[in-house]
Amino acid sequence: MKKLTNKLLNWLNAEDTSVFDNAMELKMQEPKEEKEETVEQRMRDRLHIKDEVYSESETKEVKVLRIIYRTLAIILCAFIAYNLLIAVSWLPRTGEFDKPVNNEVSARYIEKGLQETGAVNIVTGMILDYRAFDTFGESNVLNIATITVLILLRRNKKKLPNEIEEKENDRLLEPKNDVILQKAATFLVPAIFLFGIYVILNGHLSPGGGFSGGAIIGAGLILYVSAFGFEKTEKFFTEKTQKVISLSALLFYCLAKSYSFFTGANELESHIPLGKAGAILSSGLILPLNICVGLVVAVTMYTFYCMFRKGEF
Amino acid sequence: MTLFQIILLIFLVICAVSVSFSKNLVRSIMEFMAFSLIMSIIWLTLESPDLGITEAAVGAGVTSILFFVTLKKIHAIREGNKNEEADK
Amino acid sequence: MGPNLWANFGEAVSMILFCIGFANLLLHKNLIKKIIGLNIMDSSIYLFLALKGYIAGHTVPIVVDGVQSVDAYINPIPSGLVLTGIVVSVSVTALMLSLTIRLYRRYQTLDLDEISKRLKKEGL
Amino acid sequence: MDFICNFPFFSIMISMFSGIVSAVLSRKAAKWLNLISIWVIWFLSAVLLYYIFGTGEIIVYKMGHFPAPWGNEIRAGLLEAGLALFFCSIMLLSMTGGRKKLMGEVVEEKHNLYYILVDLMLASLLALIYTNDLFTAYVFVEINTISACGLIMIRQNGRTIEAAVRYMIMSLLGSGLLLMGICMLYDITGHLLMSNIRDAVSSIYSAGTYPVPLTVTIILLTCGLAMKSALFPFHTWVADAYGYSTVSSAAILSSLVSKGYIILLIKIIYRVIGFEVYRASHIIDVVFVFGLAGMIMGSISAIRENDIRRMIAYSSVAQIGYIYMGIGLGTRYAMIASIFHILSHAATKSMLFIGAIGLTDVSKGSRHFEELTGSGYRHKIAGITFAVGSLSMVGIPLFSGFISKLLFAQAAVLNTRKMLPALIVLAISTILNAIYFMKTVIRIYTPTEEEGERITMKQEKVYALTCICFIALNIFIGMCSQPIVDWIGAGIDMFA
Repeated sequence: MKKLTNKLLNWLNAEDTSVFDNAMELKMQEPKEEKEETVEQRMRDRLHIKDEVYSESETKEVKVLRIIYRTLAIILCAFIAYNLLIAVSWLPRTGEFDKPVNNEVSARYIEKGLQETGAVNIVTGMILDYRAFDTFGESNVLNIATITVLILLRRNKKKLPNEIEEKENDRLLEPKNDVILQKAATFLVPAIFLFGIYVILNGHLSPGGGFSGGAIIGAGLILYVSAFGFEKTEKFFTEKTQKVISLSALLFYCLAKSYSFFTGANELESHIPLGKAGAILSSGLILPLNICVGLVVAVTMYTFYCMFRKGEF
Repeated sequence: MTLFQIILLIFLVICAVSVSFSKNLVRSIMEFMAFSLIMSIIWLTLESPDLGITEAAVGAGVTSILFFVTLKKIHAIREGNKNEEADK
Repeated sequence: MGPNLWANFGEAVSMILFCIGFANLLLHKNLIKKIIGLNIMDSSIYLFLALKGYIAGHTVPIVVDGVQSVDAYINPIPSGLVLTGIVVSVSVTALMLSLTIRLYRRYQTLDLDEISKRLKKEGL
Repeated sequence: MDFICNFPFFSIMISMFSGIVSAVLSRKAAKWLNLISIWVIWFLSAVLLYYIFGTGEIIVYKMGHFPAPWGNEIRAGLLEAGLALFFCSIMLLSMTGGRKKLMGEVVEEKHNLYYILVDLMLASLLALIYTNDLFTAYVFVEINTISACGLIMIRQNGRTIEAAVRYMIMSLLGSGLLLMGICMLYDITGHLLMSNIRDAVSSIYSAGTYPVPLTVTIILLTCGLAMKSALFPFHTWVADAYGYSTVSSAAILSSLVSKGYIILLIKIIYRVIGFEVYRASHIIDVVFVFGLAGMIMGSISAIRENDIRRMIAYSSVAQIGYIYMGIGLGTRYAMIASIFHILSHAATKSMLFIGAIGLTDVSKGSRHFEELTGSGYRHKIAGITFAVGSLSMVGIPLFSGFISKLLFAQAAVLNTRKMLPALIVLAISTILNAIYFMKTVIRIYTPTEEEGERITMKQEKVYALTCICFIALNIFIGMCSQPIVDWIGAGIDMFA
């Protein structure tokens, strides 16, 4: 037995190749003999066939096939639309109160939302407290989208041999230092930032919240870049800034929500005061979470823009 | 459903169809922007201002900007507005 | 056809928009148009969802003057779901657009059929 | 509540946490964090499985301070805990098996991004397994889709980017349909939590209030998830995506990502729609027919292929067809067979990918069959791994594939109406499987005079260890099939 395992191990390690090789009954394959001409002919045929089959010029059959495909696609869409319309026609009537959607779930959100979450805006209270796991997943969607965009578009520090270098100047077709844009941006950008911050901080009191406010700030940053160029923004926004902001915001989000989930599930006291409803500093974790979400969204939007424009920050 | 909402919804369909039929990429993105904007107004009329703000900032704002930057990168916007051949 | 087609006019429009987006996706060769089609599809679903929460005569779900009655506010759940969905769709759009840019840099075209033809030719 | 009840929540949060932190870590640190977090989750899932076996009760865990219909909820039964354990094992083996290849194929400064993708992928898979809320499932399906796209295009050449585009278009269409189905279901039931939806659906079904919307909803949900899991007519992206991405990605994608969606579909069938309601709708016959078509067409495409990795990719289209055929049979026994096939296929397919990469390494990097001749002698452990995988796929006794085919055949016999087509297609598909897998095995064990590069076990210890683990896992599933089948049956009963 031991001998056999030793043999097997030897064979696996390719140290002694003769153990089982001779025992095999498979026949040694003879090298295929072929004249050079036939080989060349075969290669030529192969290329030729590919050219024939996949030629760029549209043959008649391709056109017919395309027409058939288009008609089939249109018929399919019409069929789906017809079925969906039938389904819609059987659904409960829009705008009426008496239907399955308005049940005890939404009733509790409306009736007790203010007391249980401390948020005046019931929607914010719902997405950041009652259904916070969804929202956490959603900020991770943003995170992972940023990462995929970084993978695709960030320039490598070391050039790969087969990488096509983009030689064009990015601002070639734009007027440089456009006076109208710059003057307008001088007024608009602070106003946009202020509005974005207002929307984020008042997320639990008025319409808006982290997502909309973050997107507004991101749009403001993009306007600033288009007016003044990347030289200005590189001073305060680098790769490190992006990493630090999104890491700290997401980490805080993750830890805060883990704490809240853990205490909630184990019936522990959460020790987070809800504050007086209607004040800025109220509603427990919702305000810091809104700030985190806003930061993540703003940084993500700006990162998308930078990556699309030049592949680095 | 008020008349105003119905008109907006019909506009929405018109925008969506014209995106499909326009020959020019820049124009279709403009139409998509209009689509988003009308959508955000519809959401305002449906008493959901949260959605209206978000769609106006994200859909009509940032998404359209990203589309335009992409068009620039794929040379669909050229100097002198020679867009006709850009839509291959 | 059921009885509620006219009452559900908004939903019907959103379904038609869904199918327009779907047709855009199937019929157009250009990748940018396909992405716009995807966006239209997503938006139409969100419109459908938002209409589900609407109740005629009720107001925005923001507590005013301490009124906390079900008869005063619309259903807040669909708004929250749509808020989540919009952010998902913008991230997906950004990803698709960056894929488009890379594809263009590599093949100088946006037509998926042409790209697969060229791939077959290269025999990679 | 015992402390162990926190484990499902911990395992989701640990992988999320490591995904977030990896962004600032160096390559090595990210690698170790990834490895450690998968091990920790593996351990947690194992303890959880043992605990649930002991108590025999479902763990319902509320996420936050609010009880079920108001807050989120996650739920762990026998099947969920076991699947989490199994998915972790496959993930671990795929990562270790393909690590060396990853070094060569991915730019070094983007390595930590790869580990983020894997971490978040694991988190989303776990969340899909454990969640009890339909909208949460949608959000995590999106995370899963985006990270799968990242895994495809992390190795950047023209092929993978084209494959990623095709994958994204197909699966975004699928998520659109899925979301539409969820919205309609929400409209007619008024709930998003799975248990409440099922109660509402059964009352709707017996009262006959919304028959048309309910049918359309079932069609939308099934179509969306079938599209995402590459059922036959929607499989065009599979060959490029599995064939050209880096090998760990291919193994993870083929064995876990598409399976995650199928698990979600099974959860929807049992926990949302209700098995009886689902069986009464005619969509089940359509699923059955497409499953049969997939079994045949996938195998035919695989036979015509000249590239080993594309061949394996097409074979997985055929195997997905098997799973949908089992769902389409519409009995409890067939469902057990489907879930068993999910396990056995996940174990076998990742093993084939890992084995194939070793074979191509010793054949000048070429994946065409001409150059692969005799590679089984040049890289023995890879050859054995590939051969075992092929035998299992063909359905030789002792290996896992045999048991799943047996279960499918038994399930088909029990269903009188669909017995004949199912059995005939099963036989044809097995023969086709045998043709292309045996062809490949004979090819790699045909001796040649040509002396190529040889790789021994001592040169690649980690790889060899991974291969041995894969073989052991496969034989374990094949030999201990009865306990596994019992476990799946108990898990399905816990679903209800």
